[in-house]
Amino acid sequence: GKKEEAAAPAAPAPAPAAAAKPEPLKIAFAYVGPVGDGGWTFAHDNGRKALEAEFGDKIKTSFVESVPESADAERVIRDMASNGNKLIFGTTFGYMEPMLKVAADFKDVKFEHATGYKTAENMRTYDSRTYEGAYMAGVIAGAMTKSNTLGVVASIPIPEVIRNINSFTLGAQSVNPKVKTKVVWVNGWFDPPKETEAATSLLNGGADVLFQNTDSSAVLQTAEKAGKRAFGWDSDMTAYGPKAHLGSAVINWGPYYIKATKDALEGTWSTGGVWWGHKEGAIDMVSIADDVPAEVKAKIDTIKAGLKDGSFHPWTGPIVDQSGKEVLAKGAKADDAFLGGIKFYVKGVEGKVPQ
Amino acid sequence: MTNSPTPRLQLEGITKRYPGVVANNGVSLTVQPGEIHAVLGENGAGKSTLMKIIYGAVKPDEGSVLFNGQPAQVRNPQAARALGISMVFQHFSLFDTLTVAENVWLGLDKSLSLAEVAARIRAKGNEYGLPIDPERPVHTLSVGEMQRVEIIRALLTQPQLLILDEPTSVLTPQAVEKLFGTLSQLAREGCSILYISHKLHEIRALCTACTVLRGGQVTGVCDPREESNASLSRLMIGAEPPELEHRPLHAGAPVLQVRGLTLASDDPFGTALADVALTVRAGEVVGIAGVSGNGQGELLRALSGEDMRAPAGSVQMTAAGDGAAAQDVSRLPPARRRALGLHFVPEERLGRGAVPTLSLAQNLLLSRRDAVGALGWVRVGALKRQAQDIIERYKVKANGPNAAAKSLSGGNLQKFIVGREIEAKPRLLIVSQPTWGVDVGAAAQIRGEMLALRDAGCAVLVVSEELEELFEICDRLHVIAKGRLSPSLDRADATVERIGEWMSGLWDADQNNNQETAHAAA
Amino acid sequence: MLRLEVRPQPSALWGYASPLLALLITVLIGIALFEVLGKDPVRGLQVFFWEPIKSGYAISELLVKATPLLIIALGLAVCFRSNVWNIGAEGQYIIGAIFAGGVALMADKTTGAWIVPAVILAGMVGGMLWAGLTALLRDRFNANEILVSLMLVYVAVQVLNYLVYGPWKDPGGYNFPQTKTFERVAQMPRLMDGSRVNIGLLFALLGVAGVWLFLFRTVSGYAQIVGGLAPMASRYAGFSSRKALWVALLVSGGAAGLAGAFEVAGPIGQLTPYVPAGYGFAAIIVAFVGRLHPVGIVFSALLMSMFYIGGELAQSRLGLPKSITGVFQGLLLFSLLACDTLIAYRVRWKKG
Amino acid sequence: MEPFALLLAATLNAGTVLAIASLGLLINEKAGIVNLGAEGMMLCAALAGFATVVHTGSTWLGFAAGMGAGALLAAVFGVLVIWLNTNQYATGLALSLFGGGFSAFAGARYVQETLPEQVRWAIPGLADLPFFGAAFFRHHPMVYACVGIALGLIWFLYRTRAGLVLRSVGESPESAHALGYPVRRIRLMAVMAGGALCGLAGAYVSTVYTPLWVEGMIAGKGWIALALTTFATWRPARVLLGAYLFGGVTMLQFHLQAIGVQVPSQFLTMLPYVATIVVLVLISRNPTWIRVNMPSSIGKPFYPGS
Ligand SMILES: Nc1ncnc2c1ncn2[C@@H]1O[C@H](COP(=O)(O)OP(=O)(O)OP(=O)(O)O)[C@@H](O)[C@H]1O
Ligand SMILES: Nc1ncnc2c1ncn2[C@@H]1O[C@H](COP(=O)(O)OP(=O)(O)OP(=O)(O)O)[C@@H](O)[C@H]1O
Ligand SMILES: [Mg+2]
Ligand SMILES: [Mg+2]
Repeated sequence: GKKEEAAAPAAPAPAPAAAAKPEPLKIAFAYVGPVGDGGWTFAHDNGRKALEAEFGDKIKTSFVESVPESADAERVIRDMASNGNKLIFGTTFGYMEPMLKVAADFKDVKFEHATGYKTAENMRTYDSRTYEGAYMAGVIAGAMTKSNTLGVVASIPIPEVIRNINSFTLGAQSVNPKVKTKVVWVNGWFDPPKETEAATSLLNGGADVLFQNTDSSAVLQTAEKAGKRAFGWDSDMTAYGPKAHLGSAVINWGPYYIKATKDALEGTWSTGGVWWGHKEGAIDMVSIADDVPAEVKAKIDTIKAGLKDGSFHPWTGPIVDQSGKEVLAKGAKADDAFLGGIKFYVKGVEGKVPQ
Repeated sequence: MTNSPTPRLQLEGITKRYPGVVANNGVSLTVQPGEIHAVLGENGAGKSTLMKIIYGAVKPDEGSVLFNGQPAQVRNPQAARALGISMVFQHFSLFDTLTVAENVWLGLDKSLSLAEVAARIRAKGNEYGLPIDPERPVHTLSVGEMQRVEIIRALLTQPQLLILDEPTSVLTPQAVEKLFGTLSQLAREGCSILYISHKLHEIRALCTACTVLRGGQVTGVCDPREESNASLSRLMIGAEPPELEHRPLHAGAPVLQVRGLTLASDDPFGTALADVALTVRAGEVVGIAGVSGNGQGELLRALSGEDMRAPAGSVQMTAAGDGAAAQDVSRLPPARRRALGLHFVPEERLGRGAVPTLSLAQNLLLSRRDAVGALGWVRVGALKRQAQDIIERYKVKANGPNAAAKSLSGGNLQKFIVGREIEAKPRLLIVSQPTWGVDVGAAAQIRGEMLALRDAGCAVLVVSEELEELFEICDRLHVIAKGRLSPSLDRADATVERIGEWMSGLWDADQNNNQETAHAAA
Repeated sequence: MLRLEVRPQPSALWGYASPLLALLITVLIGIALFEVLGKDPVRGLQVFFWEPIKSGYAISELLVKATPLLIIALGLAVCFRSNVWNIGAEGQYIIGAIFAGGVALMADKTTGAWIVPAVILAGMVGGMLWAGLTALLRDRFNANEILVSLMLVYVAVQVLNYLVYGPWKDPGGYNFPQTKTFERVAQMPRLMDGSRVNIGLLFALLGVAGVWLFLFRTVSGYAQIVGGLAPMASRYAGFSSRKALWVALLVSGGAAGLAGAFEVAGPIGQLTPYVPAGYGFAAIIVAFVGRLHPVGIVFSALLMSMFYIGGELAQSRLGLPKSITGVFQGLLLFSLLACDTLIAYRVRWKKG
Repeated sequence: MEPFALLLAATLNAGTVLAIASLGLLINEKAGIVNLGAEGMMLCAALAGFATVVHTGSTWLGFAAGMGAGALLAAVFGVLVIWLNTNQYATGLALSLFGGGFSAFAGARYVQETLPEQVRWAIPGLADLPFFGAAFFRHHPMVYACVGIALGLIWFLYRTRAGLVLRSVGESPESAHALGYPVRRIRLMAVMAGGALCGLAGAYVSTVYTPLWVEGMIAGKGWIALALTTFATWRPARVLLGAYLFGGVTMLQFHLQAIGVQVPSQFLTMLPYVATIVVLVLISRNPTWIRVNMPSSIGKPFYPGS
């Protein structure tokens, strides 16, 4: 029950008319990639920009990009804390240990760590339910495929990515039980030529709708060139492949950043962890292609509504894994612990989970 | 000098300065049509520099060039060739992996096709008795054949002036004869020839005019046919070379014994050694004559230990005094051979005998371990003192032991290297080309040191391409040809003609004849 | 027209002045760049050259960053001086880190202090093995060491990935790709409280002295240098070129592995896919800027770290992009290489 | 059959980038210069090409801009290496570093840009052939141009006098200088030509292969291209072959995954690099082969007049 207190997204904060203009709240972001990666870090930086638009001169943001998840991270974060930043966002899993260490030394600074699982008195975690976007993409893909073969260009075999592959497949199967999913791992988040090559090999293998969990638009563009279909990921990628584009599963960090900042400004900040999805405005499926049949679009709308009011959960049993074993009984809804520990492929995904 | 035609080439006041040297200082020179004009001078006198200026490869600082009476601005070799000037370089300008035809093509400016070039090479070769297969890659050629390529390349440009820079240093005496024939034929056809050499007898045999250079300046113009060796020598070095002191031979026990040394070359383009046999005794100087590229490099590497692939037992050394057992060193590394008393002066000074950028003191460490303590610790002070000693004893002109090797002139560096090896008190000293590029004074000093070493009981082996040098210092001679080594010949029995014949590998017939005469006499 | 003229002797003065001139040129270009970007150049220079040393803590962080660079570059100096072109120190660093990490993972609460030398040794052995592979292929098959060592970097990255995504993954780590954090006892002891500088720095400084003595005071070091400067002279002297190759690669690989050990069992404290941080490549520049001289490398490692930290600070203080660090490093190396010409050449004005 | 045809097509496409860059580096090396800066040149060229297409809409102008950028950087490298006699390896590394940093720096504003829609190429008539059509006749013109470049280079190097001069400069710059060839100018031209081809390859990556700009997008292809020249013992035809082979191995790793080969994907990712090492070893074992084909002066400085 840690996600009950979802704030209304994008509600403009009533500016408290202060007589003396207070010092702006200094907020710092540590990014793992360059803001120009067009993917993960780009999406976080969009969140930061939304934050600036929201609070104007009440806050002052800064960021350091391409901070390696190595010994450097601790120095950068420590420097942020000692330079008067009172709210610090670390946007990748690898900053967990460094942030914990710095948090211990700067009790008056609030630390926000993306995708991790360790917290402290002044450090909490946040993440987004990317699998909801993957599921919706799957629904569209299942309806649009002619070959009944889908392809996923997968980045790195961590649970989140495996969960997304499964969710994509479950979504597709919900409209087309014959669908199979092929997976190719590129072992990296960001390597456009390699993503191109991986996508090409999936297309050659008979897949006609592609999906990716990597951060560039290369997969979409490859589909565009080959006259096949694909999705955008992280941000709206319509422009990269107007003809191939079926829809974009976007992550929107803005709402959470706004909420966290509000907590800090208003003194309501407390530790914990949140996992935001479509309900909170963090995840969406946008720019669905015109040629997607109306009933599919309607189904997406139903799913969105269900996600909003909590009546729908993509991981609702019965769900069986590749070996045919039932992992989720009929009618059961997966809880967050279950979702966090997915190490198997559901039936319909080809190949083996790496390790 | 009356009513002479327009000179083919006239140089006026040519000056060329390099940092630290004036290579040419106000040089003037006149070459008539059809004349074979010698430019004589000892090493470093500035001969090559002057020729490169004529050929446009080097720009003079001052002076003018008239060609056929017209002022000529020779900007580059192409311009020179267009004027009708061709050059055969002292150091060949050939490309190993290309074919003969391609090499020649690169030296021609006309837009011929490769096939036409090949045809012309054949034609020219036949015309002047220089046959060569245009399709062969250059690395498969012998040194003499390479020079043939250079000459044909020069001839194909139809030169009015042909420059040959020390062409004979790579030829057997017989080949020299042939070359002279070719050159005379050319001269008769009206081509002027500039012939560079420091070999007096050659010049007196071939040339009709001569300009002598010393220290970059002209010290005389003469007709060499009317001069004596002594008078030319005086013009060339300002004095006659000092006489060496020869003591009678007291050869002791063999120090180096080579038997059945057969070895493929470690260089894909090199010469294999075939059944080489050689003995060097304490207290004698043994020389090896031969045209370069006939296996000298391979033999020396096998002896010095730079090449350790010699068949077991093929190279033996007697380390201690008389009567000691011979030790097989054919597979020992250089350092172990040095420990047994074998020291070696290679022909390349910079880059092999010494590291160009390191100081003289540091260069001592290449072959000496006197200043090295336990665990390979280098005592820098001792090293510097040692270098200073050599500099003083051998009168090396250098800026102290910290001077970089490359800052020394060739002769001084050679003195330092020879000094370094002699100071190691070797039992066997092997020296390759002891006086290449060294001035006369230094050469005499180096030869003197080698003879002193012999008199002190050291075995000395000298490899040289200069027959005069070998005749001067050796007690016995061998000739190397195509990787085979001739039997030994006492100096008394060696003549230029005989050695020349042997240089083509023809010693077996000669030997048989000799034996027969010996039998007949008995 | 400007002409270059060979000096009879390399200029000792320019040997020292050239790095300074190169730095000056880089700074001037930097100032111009700041102007173009509309940033205050004084502030910019301050961020790069003053902030990284303005406090004890800042200096300690500078040292943390400089230590791996210094250690790797020392090894590379020996290697490059031997004319062996090991471009793959990054790979050797990674394998060193893996070996060290493997040993560190064996420690538990009861393990004694012996684990620290074991971790260090393992790192060194790992780096040596990886570099030894390059040496072996060069020695036996004459395979170009530049290309082999470089390709092995990519292989090492995948070996690391395989381990942290697979067999070595922390069972309690929610399936994230990382090993468990090393036990306290298996981590490198720090030199003082409040800073992250660990005993790696002492090793680095010992390394400076050691490499200097080795190169300039021992016959083995001399053999390496001669092998690099004049292979024929080296053969003449009887120094084995094979030995030089192996020594060069093992020393540089060992150093890189050592750096990997200090880093992974020091500031990082666990194996993650992000162990490769580019130190192996940066150290090549450090070695060159330091003129392949151990003392010079100390300065260049510090300078390079200042660029790195300055680059981070320039982002948070001035809003400049990270890539400016790479631009500066490239510029510095370019200008140093160009300025070094002045050591061997004199610039002369000549007509014509 | 069809999947195999597509694999072939993908292989040709992936090999093209490598082949163009590698042929460029081959020109350098034939003239005796090794340029380790390929990666940096390709990155800057990728940006230049991409930006040009964004502003002009013409892929061809993009290629030209890429070639220009490559040649310009190569010229800087060339002046340092050829006239100032700096160490080739160090200078090349500096170029790689600088090119990476500079392209990221200058390219920040292009990260979200997209290119106009691409024409799909097919050779009329041939493109519809079964198997062959899919494998060989539905490629971007650059794929064929690449073969053309290789053939042209073979003709140039081994059939023309200019090519012979270029080779002679790499074989023995001293001799070429003595014969009056402007060695340094020829080398600079070769380096710039090489840079231009690397630039073309870079621009092809960012405008056609993966039409987008992000920093570091060349992702090591420059280094592979460098390895390919040795791999091919400096023969253009073998470069082409090697590039396709490498492209094939790259594609193969994904195909192996897709058909469910039970090997950790990290090992498949290693495959191209391991393959490169293996082939390097096989080729380098024969010293005469290397000696006859390798430009003798490669990597060595040349001082005219010494
Ligand atoms: N490129 C150069 N740079 C500096 N000094 C040079 C250069 N070329 C020649 N010299 C110097 O100029 C002088 C004359 O050299 P040159 O080669 O003309 O002599 P040479 O008479 O041909 O000698 P040799 O008989 O050895 O061929 C020598 O002292 C030489 O060291
Ligand atoms: N490139 C350099 N950068 C910084 N310092 C240097 C550099 N070169 C030399 N030094 C300094 O010079 C000292 C001596 O170094 P080195 O051994 O190279 O000099 P040397 O003149 O050869 O001395 P010695 O004759 O005693 O060997 C070093 O300890 C160092 O302080
Ligand atoms: Mg000469
Ligand atoms: Mg010293």
